[in-house]
Amino acid sequence: MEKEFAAMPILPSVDFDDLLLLLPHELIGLAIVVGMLSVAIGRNHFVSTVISTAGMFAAGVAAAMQLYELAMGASTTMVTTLFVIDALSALFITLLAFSAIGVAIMSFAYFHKLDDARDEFQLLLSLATLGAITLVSSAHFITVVIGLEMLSMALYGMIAYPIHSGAWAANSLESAIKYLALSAVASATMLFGMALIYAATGTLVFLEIAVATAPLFYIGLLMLFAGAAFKLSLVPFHLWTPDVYQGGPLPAVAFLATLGKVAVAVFVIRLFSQPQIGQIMAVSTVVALVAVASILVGNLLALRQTNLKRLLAYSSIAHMGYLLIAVLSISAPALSGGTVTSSLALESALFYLLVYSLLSLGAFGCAILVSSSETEAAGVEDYRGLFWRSPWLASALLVMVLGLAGIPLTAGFIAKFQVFFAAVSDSQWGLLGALVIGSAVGLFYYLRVVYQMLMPVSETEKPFALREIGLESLGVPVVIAVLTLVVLWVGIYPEPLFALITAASF
Amino acid sequence: MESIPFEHGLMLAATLFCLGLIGVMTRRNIVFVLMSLEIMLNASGLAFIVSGSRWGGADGQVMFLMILTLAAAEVAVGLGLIIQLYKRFKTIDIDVLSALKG
Amino acid sequence: MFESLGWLPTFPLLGFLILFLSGGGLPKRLIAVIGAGSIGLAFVAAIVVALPIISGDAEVIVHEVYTWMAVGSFNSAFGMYLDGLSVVMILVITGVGFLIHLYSTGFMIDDPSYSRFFAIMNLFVAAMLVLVLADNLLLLYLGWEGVGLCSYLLIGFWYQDPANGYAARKAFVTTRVGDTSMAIGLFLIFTQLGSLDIQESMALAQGEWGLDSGYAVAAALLLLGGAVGKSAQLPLQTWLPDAMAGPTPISALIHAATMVTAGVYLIARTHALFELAPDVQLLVALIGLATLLIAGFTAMTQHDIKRILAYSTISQIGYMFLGLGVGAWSASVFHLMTHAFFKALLFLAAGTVILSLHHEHDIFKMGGKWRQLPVAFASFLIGSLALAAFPYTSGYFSKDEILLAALELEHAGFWLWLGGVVGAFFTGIYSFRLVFVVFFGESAGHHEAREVTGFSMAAPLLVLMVLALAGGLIHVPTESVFAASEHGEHHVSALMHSIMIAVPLLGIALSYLFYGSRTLSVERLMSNTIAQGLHKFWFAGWGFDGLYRRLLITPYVWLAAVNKRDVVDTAAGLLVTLSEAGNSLLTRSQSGSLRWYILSVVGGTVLLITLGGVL
Amino acid sequence: MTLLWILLLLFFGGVFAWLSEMLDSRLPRWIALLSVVATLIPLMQLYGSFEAQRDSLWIIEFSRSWIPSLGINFLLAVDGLSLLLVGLTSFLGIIAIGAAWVEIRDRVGFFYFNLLWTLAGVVGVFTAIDLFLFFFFWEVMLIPMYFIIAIWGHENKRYAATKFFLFTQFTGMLLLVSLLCLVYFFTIQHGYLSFAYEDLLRVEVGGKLEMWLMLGFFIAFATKLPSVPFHSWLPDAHSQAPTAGSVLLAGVLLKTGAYGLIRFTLPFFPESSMKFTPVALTLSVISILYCAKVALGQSDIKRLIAYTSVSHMGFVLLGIYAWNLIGLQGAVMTMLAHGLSAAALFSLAGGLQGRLHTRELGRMGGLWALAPRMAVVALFFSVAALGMPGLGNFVGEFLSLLGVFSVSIWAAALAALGMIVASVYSLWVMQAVFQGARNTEEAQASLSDLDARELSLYGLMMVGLVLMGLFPNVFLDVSAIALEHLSSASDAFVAVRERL
Repeated sequence: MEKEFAAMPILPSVDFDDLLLLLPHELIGLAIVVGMLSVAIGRNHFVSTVISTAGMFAAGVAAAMQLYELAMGASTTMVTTLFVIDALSALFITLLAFSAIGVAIMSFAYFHKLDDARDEFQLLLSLATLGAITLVSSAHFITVVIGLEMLSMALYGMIAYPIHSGAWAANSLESAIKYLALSAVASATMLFGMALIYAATGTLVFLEIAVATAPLFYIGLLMLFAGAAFKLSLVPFHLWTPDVYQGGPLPAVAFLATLGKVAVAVFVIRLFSQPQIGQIMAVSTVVALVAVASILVGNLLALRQTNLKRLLAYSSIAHMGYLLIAVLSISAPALSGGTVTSSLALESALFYLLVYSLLSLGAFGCAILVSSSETEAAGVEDYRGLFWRSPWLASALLVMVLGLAGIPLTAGFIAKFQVFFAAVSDSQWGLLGALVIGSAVGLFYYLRVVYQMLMPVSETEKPFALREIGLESLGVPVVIAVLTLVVLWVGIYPEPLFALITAASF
Repeated sequence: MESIPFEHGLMLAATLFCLGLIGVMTRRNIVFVLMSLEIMLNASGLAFIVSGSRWGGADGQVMFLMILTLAAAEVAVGLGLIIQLYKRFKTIDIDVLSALKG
Repeated sequence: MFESLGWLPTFPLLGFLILFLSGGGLPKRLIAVIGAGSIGLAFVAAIVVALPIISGDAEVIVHEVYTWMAVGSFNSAFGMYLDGLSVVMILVITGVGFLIHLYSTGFMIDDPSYSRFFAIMNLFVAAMLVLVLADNLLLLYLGWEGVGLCSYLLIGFWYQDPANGYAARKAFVTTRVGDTSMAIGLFLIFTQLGSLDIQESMALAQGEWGLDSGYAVAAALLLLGGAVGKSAQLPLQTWLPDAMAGPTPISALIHAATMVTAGVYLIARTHALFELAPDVQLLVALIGLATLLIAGFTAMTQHDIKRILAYSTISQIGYMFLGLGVGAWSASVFHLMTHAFFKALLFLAAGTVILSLHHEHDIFKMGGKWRQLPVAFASFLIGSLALAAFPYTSGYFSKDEILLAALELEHAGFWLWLGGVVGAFFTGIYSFRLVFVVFFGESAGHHEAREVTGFSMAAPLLVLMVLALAGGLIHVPTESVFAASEHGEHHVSALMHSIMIAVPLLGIALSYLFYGSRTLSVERLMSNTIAQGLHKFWFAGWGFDGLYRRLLITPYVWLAAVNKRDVVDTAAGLLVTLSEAGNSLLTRSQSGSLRWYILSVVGGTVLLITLGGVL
Repeated sequence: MTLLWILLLLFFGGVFAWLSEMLDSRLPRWIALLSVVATLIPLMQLYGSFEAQRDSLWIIEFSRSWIPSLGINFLLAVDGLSLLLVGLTSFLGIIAIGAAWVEIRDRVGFFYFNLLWTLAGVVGVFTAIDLFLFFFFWEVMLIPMYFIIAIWGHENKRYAATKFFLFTQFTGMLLLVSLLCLVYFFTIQHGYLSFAYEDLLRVEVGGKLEMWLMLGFFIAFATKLPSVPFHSWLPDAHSQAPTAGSVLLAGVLLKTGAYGLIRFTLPFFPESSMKFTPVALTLSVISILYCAKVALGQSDIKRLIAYTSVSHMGFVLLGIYAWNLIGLQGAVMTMLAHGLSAAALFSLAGGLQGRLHTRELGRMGGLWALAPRMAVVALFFSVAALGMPGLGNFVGEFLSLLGVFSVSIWAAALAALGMIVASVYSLWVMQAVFQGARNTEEAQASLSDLDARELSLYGLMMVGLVLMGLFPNVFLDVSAIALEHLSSASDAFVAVRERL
């Protein structure tokens, strides 16, 4: 026994530079603490929102600076064995932080009228964000677990948030419990998988897993993937998604749909972008099957869905499937001639992830702008005639929906184009087939939404009462406008973003 | 003294895990569901310890501690929600939670 | 000033454009002046350009206006070519055309769409002139289709009556069938010979395609198809009788004098090709023969004055085809010309009769009208004599030459001749049946008849009477065209010759006994069922109409009707239903029950692991 | 630069038209008209200098770097072929605006915005020679058209618009896949990424895969053309779209399909296209005859015309797969002529619908007496449609048939039957609408004949058709050089042609 303990590796000491590298995490953590204190002193929704937003903003800026340095050639560094600070993590921390700000602004407007304690939502938000950025910068299973659980725990709370307030309480409660139970099962599976991998390889630093041929390793890897697939709501782990989306309050769902998934996806990409794992035949085949299933099932489920939130849920299933296609192509052998396309798949995956988060955040933002914790514009028909009732908002929503459908002039087109390209250069014909069919089916329901917005409201029917923009919701249009402009800009001139991502992809 | 071969330990963990799974799937009383979840989590914890002992690293134990706290947190939130559930529906049968579908 | 051939079509075209753009706003007198005047000018121009050819100073006059299309190796000029053959045509078209226009100024005076009438008539003449002047087959095709269009428009001139519209469409579509075969013929000629210029391609054909070569046969057949359609020969003859739905001057100009003879012109124009394919040429003769007999039978049974004339037209064109078939090119062209004279005369006279009897068409409702309608009577008498080839009328000379040429053909010659003679016999019968029934006997008609006349309508009749009588003396300047292939003098036994003279007279006599003196009664003849059956059969034009309706029209319309909702579209619908089925199936999986969800997660994990294990 | 100007004129014209609605609802149509007319000026200038492409591949080029990391550049260029089609687009743009002038009363600004953006998209398709850019425009032009049908369409617009969008988008994705494969092969063979047309011409794929890629291109373009069996979106789209929409669809959008076949499918995949020729010819013959037959069965006048459109575009397909200059020229001519005649017929149908509030042939008849001018115009265009010599359509169809005759006598002969059936339905429409007895419906009592605006529009198109019919070389000379260049575009293409 003593011998073995002696063999135990001594953790490297943490010095100030390492702490500096973890600045984003620390800043958000600080914001959380400050926020709690301020709540203890006195409740003020605005103040607590400002605090959490400030924390995220600071984190975002810090990460952006790291990204800049890394893009300028600073080297990737490991903070102990737990965290990795590379361009990828920096990029996504920036993205997450800033989109979290968006969500914070939205939720401020959304919960403004809630007759209950409103401040904690912001705290949970920050907490979840912290979890997310931990996840994207994690190099070690421990940090993965910490990040993932921080994220999920906070999300339970966020989903169940309006639990005391009449209308939505029942739904949010139901979806919270469902989410809790299911994601607990998923976490357990994931943990067990990690345990098996650890058993097989002896290391928990997944960035340097040496492939073991033991079946334990494969089983573990698959269980790990199953857990991640649940969080990404991939078929066959997708069933929870629509219910949770429908029941939860919009801001929470927006967070879950964008930041939650992005963080997990980044982890998955990190894991599978390592050739020694990505090229395991068995695993990649299973993943491919999952991707195909997700694309077809997700799109088909959305086909006749009339509830916008469920519709977005189903479409997110399909989109994660598209993403998986790119991920699968990452491990493809580089094009002969050592051309630009060598890292194309990875770039396309990251690009797709980025664009998807922007688009769905924008879509939810538009929904939030017309809704409040009392009345949500959940049905597609609630958006009937929106284009004529409030053109600007409708145009924004139009851009988002068309973007999700992958129509040109929006970033969605470029993203889908890249996925196509990745799959082609990896000659994944089966996946391409699913992609084509899925997108065609997808068009159908996206067009339904578009059509609803374009149809003028006839005199007889009484349209959904749009929530008028008050002082509290002034921020939301700004967020939406920014998102829309970015989506259009990337859709027309993607080069800068490409450059950024090329820098970020390892 | 002869240490237990780690395959056996892993077997035990797996068995526990499956028991937990079965519990989660079969029980309608949400409290039991939570307990089964606990079992699953702890099963994976056990697996970590076993494999830790195989490689003679502390990581396994560390992970186990993590899992304990994690499980505690899960249960805390879970119980909170259960109370709300009971308040609203006067029951802790999870089958009442099927309003959201389609 | 009219030396250029370009003027010929230009005048009528200008007339058309003026009338078209004025949109019927002009006063009738002015319309008449423009409508008839333009043709008059064209006639003058025709004479001017024709003189050198007739006088023999020039064999051909060529005038290329511009290059119509030039694509790679394909090159088609908008060029005109005048030789003896086309001289005859342009003179007939503009001359007879002018007379008919003149007649129409009086005939159509009460019609509200006077302007539209003359506009289309002018357009027709222009197109017809292009047809006969064209120096290449594509341009000829342009005229060919143009006259078809005008004929369509004029048959359906009184559009209010759906029957007229039907007749018009029938005429157009039926001829279009022929036109299509002709178009394919053009493709063949171009792809094989690399040129559509008539003279050039004919020369090439003689050079490159030997006698009886497959290409020659095919090309000749395809062109024949076009000719058969336009000239209402078997099997595409059915449209012409219905085409009588149009105003009578139309029938005179388009469906008797000019357009329907375009087929004859086409074959004469491309005779070199037909000489390369003797079998096809024989087929031409046979078609002509069959048509002239069938039409003859039918003509004897009709009641409608115009339908009788229509069938007689078909049968006379049959003679022309017979002539072409036996290589009597000039004779056919000659008959074309004389036929234009007397048939125009007959139609115009018929128009006068109809107009005078308040649009009465049934000859048996007329009778004993010769006093009231002297001009019409005279015209009919002369016209019918010429039609029946009464000695020394114009029709006599032309038909004679054809029959003699037929007789000289070895093998089938005699039988062709015999058929022609029999046809002549019928011609005598039906033409004079018409005369006797309409103008003699007791007046069956209730209405008092005042002959509608006046300079504009009488003058053309008089001129045409002269031509119908003396037209046979006109010499057709086509030697230079057919020189290669014409055998000069016919030498036939006097017997044959006398037979050929006698037979029509017999016919006339017979019809006198039936319809003039009534010594023989039709009723008795018709008493037995066979005769009735035959009568019915002939009356229906040998049942071709019914046959085509049953074989082609009804099935096509039925097909179109049953597949109104395009079966191909259902395939698209199928995909939709398929995906919707998938949707409802999968939606059932979203049951909302937590334990089912957990089950799926666990099951999914197990599935993944087993899959991983399998692979 | 000129090309960019044309695009910008249309794009910004659209935006301004939309905005101008705030000032006055009569303003948008004027702005739209002005910006489209304005595009004619540079086009005229280009037409004047079309000889320029004798020595270079293009008359004029415009190139900017766009997405270098993917080898994508913003390349625009016109040769004679695209010049003619862009000209057609502008011309029909004017016609469409004229057709919408009074028909569109609500949401005018947005309508003209969509109209101009559709035009811009189409111009982009005709001028883009970077394949990514081409695909970009190919997709872009659909959205405004979708809006036009979905917002201003008739009773069944939702179904029609969605069908239109799905058909074209789905096949568009097939195009995308094949396109990307092509680029991938180029990258492998030449070591750098490029979407440029002239680069991709040098790709050799070969084997079974080439056939698949070719099919990807072919299906996408055949759907737009459209050819049986991909045509069934068209009748719905046409019958539901507002007049201007139908005009653009029939006149311009369909031509993008044919353009794609000529410009890309054949030069990129000569081998497999050659193998594919029998199928293509069969399809075109079926399109011609089958759709002519279906057309006769229709009672909705717009559906009828729609089917005749498919039938006529069959001649385009026929000409393209004749593999010789005559056939190609025939295809080009048919495109131009059919663009005018179909546009005219659809605006006539639209005019009738606006006056009678029905598209049912059964409820029309005997209108000649009431609207003689309209009747004459209709007669002119249906006669043009049935291929009357002296008018554009005849030149096109004749050349296509002549071209294909040397390849396949049977295809030519069968397709020629189309001339017969064409006359059947064209004349039937005339009969049903204008001739025969007056149909006694109160709607007809107050039927107004064509007014000056309509007359001038139709006059323009008539002149155009006569010009094409009598002086086809005005147009053919322009496209001739371009097609010569195309036929020598790639060595493989030349090789295949020489085997003929």
